[in-house]
Amino acid sequence: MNRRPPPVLRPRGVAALELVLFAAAVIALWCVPVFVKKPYVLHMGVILFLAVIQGQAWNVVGGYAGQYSVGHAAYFGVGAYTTMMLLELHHIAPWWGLGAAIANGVLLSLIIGTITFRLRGPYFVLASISMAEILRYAFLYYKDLTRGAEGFLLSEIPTLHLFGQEFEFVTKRPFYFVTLGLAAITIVANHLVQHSKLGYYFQAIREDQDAASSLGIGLTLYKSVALAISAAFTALSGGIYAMFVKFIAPDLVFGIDVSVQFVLICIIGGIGTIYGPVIGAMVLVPLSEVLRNPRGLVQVGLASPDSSFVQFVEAHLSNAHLLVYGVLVVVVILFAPDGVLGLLRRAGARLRRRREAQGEAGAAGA
Amino acid sequence: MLRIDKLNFSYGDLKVLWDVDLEVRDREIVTVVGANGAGKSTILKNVSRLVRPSSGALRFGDVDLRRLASHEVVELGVVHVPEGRRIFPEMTVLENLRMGSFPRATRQDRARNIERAFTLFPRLKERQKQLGGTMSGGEQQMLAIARGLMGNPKLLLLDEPSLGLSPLLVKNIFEIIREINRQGTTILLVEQNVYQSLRLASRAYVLETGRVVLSGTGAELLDNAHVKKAFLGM
Amino acid sequence: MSKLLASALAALAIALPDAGQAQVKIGFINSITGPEAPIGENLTNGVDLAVEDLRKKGVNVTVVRQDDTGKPQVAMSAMEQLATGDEVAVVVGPYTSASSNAVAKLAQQYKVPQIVPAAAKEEITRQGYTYVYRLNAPAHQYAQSLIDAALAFGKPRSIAFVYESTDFGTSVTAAGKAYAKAKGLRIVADETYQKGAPDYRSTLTKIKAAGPDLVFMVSYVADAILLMRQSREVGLKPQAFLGGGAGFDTAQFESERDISTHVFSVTQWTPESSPASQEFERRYRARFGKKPTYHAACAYVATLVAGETAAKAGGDRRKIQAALGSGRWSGILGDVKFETYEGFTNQNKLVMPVIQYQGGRSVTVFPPAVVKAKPVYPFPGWR
Amino acid sequence: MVAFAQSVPGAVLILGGGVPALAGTELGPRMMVFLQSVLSGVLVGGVYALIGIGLTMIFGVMRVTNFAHGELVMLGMYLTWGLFHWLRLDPFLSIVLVAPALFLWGAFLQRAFVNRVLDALPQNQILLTIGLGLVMSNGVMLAFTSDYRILTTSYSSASYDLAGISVSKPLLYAFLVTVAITVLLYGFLLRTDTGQAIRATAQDREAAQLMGINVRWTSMLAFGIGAALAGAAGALISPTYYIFPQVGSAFTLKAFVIVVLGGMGSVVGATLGGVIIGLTESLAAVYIAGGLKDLVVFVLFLALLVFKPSGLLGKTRA
Amino acid sequence: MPTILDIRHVSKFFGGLAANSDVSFSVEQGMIMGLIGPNGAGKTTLFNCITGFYPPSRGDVLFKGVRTNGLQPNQMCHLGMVRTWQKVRPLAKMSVLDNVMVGALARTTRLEVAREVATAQLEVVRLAHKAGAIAGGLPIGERKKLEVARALATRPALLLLDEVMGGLNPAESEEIIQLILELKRSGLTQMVIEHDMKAIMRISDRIVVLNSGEKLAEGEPQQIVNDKAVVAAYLGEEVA
Repeated sequence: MNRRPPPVLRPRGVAALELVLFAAAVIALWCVPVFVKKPYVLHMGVILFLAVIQGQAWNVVGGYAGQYSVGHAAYFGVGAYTTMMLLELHHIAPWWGLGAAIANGVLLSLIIGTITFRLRGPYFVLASISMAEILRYAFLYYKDLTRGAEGFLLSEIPTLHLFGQEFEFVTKRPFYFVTLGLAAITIVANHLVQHSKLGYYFQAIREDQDAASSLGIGLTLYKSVALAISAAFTALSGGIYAMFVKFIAPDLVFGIDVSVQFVLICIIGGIGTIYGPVIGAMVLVPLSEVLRNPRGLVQVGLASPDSSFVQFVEAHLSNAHLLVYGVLVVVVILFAPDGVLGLLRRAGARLRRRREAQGEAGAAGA
Repeated sequence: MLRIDKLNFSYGDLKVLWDVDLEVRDREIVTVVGANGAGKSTILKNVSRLVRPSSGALRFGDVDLRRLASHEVVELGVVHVPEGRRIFPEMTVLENLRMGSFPRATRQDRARNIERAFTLFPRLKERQKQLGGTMSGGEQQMLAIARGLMGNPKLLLLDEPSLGLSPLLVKNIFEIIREINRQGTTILLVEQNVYQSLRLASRAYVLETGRVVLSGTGAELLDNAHVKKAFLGM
Repeated sequence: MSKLLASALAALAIALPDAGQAQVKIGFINSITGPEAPIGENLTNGVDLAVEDLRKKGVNVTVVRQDDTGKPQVAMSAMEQLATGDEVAVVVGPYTSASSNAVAKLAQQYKVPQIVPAAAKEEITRQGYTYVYRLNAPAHQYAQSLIDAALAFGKPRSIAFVYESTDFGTSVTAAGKAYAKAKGLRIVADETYQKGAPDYRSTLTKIKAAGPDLVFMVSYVADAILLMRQSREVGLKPQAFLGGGAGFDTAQFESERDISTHVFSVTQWTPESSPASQEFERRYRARFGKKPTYHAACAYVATLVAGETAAKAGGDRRKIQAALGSGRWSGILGDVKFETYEGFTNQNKLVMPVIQYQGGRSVTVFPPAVVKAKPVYPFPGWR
Repeated sequence: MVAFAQSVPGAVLILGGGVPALAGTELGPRMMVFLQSVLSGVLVGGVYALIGIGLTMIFGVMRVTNFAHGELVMLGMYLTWGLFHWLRLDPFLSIVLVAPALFLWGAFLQRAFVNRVLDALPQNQILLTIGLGLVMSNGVMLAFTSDYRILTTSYSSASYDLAGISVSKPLLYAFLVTVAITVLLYGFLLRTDTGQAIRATAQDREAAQLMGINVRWTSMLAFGIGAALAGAAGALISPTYYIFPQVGSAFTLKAFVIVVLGGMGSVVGATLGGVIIGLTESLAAVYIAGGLKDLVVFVLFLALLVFKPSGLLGKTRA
Repeated sequence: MPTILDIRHVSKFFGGLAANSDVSFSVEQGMIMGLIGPNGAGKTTLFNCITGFYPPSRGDVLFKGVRTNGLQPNQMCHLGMVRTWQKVRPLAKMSVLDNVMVGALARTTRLEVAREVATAQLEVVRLAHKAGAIAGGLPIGERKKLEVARALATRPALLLLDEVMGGLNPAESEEIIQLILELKRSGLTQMVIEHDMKAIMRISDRIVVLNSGEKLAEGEPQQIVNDKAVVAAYLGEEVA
């Protein structure tokens, strides 16, 4: 009988296949607007890609480095406000504004990191929430600077001149391409980070801080780096969100629900994996969108306006998306702590084992 | 009274006990000696059901202990005084003692048992209002034993009562253990202090890396050269 | 659960489309749930009555309702949905200032005529939007009417402002402070508060210590009640409490007699204003079992205007926009005409009556032209 | 640890500490403002303390940080509102129904959910309780909509006059009931076998087992009591608050601030912490700005976490 | 032989409790120093003080002649001192190779280099066949080896092993002993805490005995075995 071979490192072929699949997916998504003209579909696409970016960003510090921040709204909000305020108050175009948003996000992450990284476990979580809340209250209160609860309504995004072409950010299309591109970049960047010394160190910190420290890893330094990377992408997504939704206010961008949503994207998909956030976003975004606005299904052509499902959801569940989030979290934590990806992986392994067993049985029979 | 047959136990995949057989008869003092990490405490934890054995039988009288939860074992009259005293630091001496008679059946004897504890350990009487956590190591050990006695034990499991105590106190503690036994309580004692505990024991077991390597009366083992070897690696 | 199921079945039954007739599709964005929902309910009722009347006139209206839960970003996506998905001819709403302002931008962008029924924020009609029409009077009139009334009734010298840190609260207060200054009133306190943490005792104590003659409050429903309760608790006793509309002009507030009595508020409409209004009140009470607020009246008129105009224009957005700009209507809000003046675009000029709660109901006490009862001034103290 | 000093520091101590700063002056308007805000702060703080004690019980016995605690308060508020609305039951009387109901609910949550993650990573516990909180708040929203509810009783805006300082009747009643509940709880924890068993479990779970204490049962009991206290607090503040499904999250955070302030697991600390937070809010609203009072609380919280992480009364943090 | 580690009057207090008091000894380059003592004698605390996990309350630790009090563990690692843990701490969700690579990355930023070093170290501890396995799933014996390999990958000058044989069966222990002796032959200085007396007597050049936080004795294995005080500490006093 054949003994099972020792586990081997992932062969190069798999990595190459992964790359090809990834590229194919991105290209396919890039072509979607050619065939689908409905703004609603593109709208959903943008929201989805933003969620992917946010999930990837949180994953760097929460999933890989194991620092469960539930205060990422701080970076999101600062990114959104930086971009919006530069545009509305100083007429600085958002592409510069996004750079400033990233810079501010990183700066803020250094401040927050210094304060919160001394703490572990629930204390870290509480401190991270508090930081976001402090910002929310500050932005609400100092209205001479921030316009308080009134928030900012975007007036107009200037035309972008690039490579001799003009890009107008009026319809959903340009946002679709921009967010898709950034989501792809985020995934690639995260992949590169995780396959570098940084990535190894982040994971070591997550697995065991003391062991990591004894192996020469400066905890504060590397946690700060992880947070800075995470903050940069989160702030970027905040800036784009502001441009896309065209309205921001403190409760909208600094709220706890924003932070929780970032975490959920990763938890539900699978924490600490490259594709976990992608899957999480693919589960959460459509789900909450269908519940919030079932008529979207009609627009996409998936349901007739008279369907009882649409009417039922509209009548009773239109505010239930957070309820469903809650149920999902409870179910995931209790039954699939590694998220959907972990579940799939386990199912795959079981299938493979069964097939192997069958193969062996077959061989024995022959 | 207590009978352990072929007890095996692992912490995860770290196997700690291999086929341990052990017996405690009525009114005996039985000692288990062995080096650090030999698995002595683990035997007691199996008896008091803090951990679940991988295999083997545990019987107290006619009762199969494997079917019980920790608190039910206590209600049977098997009381475990754990290693490191484990008294409740934020409770007073008196409250600690009261907790010792938490099982309903023992509450009626509470006053009498407290009296007995104070007779055995006059020091505790002086300190009865003091918080457990603020007492010295020796006092805490006395409290831990006294607290164990509050549950009217038929069998008392004592884990390293001499640990970290000064020689004088150690001697004191061993005398008290003898006294408790004389008053009718059977004792299963786990000790590092080989000489003293063997001298006390009716019978004893030597444990080496999770296996019983020797057993006999205390006196027999005191003279056995293997004992010294097991401890000092000579 | 069984209730849910039953309505799911009911939904199945209703799902039969009206066949035949040409329809007018009106979008209606409102705060159906959320903190502003109690007010939103009034708007919904107003719209329902208007739809009834339109049908009587042979205008077959379909109202596509969207709940913005009081949040501008939700209102915006609702507006996008109405503009691009449901293809409505005209939009009525949303209720809150923040939402209306956000939606106005989109109305202009998508070229969908919008009639704002009851949002106060000045900017909504000050940005030159050609597709945005406002029925109600803007924020500065809330403040001006109230302060004018107080100055007419007595000789206040100082004023304190307490307001919710929302778009509505901030804009009304900003206008109020400017007007108070212009009228020589000393501003002795300027306090914002956060929704959701309703312990204002300290703030009110501070105001009490400042001893203002007038206390000007701006808030939505729940806060209005708690603010007055706690004012009573701490024994705040100015010459007058001026409630800047919204929460101070609701049936719920009125029903809290202990605390609402002698409070002044400002409103866009009162049932006493005309026989037609009285008739509206009667109908409304018969139908919904309570008194209509100005929100209901405004939404009612806005929907009538929207429906009639849209029907005449055959649902064409461009034509509706033109017709709204040039049209003139009259009804329970008096004459309605969207005009361009003093920096406002498409703003209906509406005189805001000042009301006072007396004996458990509101009576109009200012301006003199529409007065129905004598004001009680100064505030006689808590009972 | 459910820590107990033998003495119970009261609010009087704090009052005594604050007043001398202005001693020697007459009771001018500024002094009145100060005293008024101190009084409101202490009264509100008492109710906060009750919420904090509930949380600290749960943490102390199970080491589980319950991020759904505010939602339990919210459920208490809705129950109270419902009892008042449909049965005209006085909110203060309704405690006798609300607290047991929440006790059962808490025990159920512990048994069905929290119990399964006792050995899981702390972050998974946090997420689980956040999830439970979302389910509760949004379930309530589905049932009752997100409308703000308000309870109007005959004493809703009544007050006593104490030398020119007004004492809100509903707040005073709430405070007195809080004191009574707290005293009862102290008595229960200090004097009864069951109460002592809970404390013993909190201090050393394994040793408690060896005393014959069924720790699964004490855990359920502790969660139940924690939930009941949160529910009672909800009932107590209903007459002076408004009620909406999301009201809980503010309480969750506040409760954590209180508990960390007093030292996690310390009941006395939570009592003290509640009063301090009530006072801080009240004084911040007067002397800094109403809109900044929550910000001040969080800044205080962070400063404490960084400089004295064990809390005011806590000893160590393992 | 020059001294690599010098411990001078080190004390460590927790609250009022002295876990170590006034411990002094030095370790020479290339030797194996055994550290023994009954439970609670303060051996692991001393390791923690040496490797930077606790600052000593009193006294000094000198590594390669430099005073290292107050340095963090990661800094100690870069100076060339690394430890293993009594209770193994694998980076559980990472592969065996990745675990060792984390150690190797202390000396390089290039993954290829780290991979080579790690592969070589896995050969040394005879764990190469498990390179792709998830560390958390290894049996205890292999986890102990993994700890050693990971520590070695940081290229230490001094290796501190905390009960690396605890919980192993005799064959596994023997394997570890051979490994330790092999490392000694390659010139690595080691300090070993061990409960298996046979093993520690075999491998140590010198032994320090701790009892209740104090140094009870120091000497070569034979001296230690015959030391009255040591025997008493282990077996209890012979009371007449």
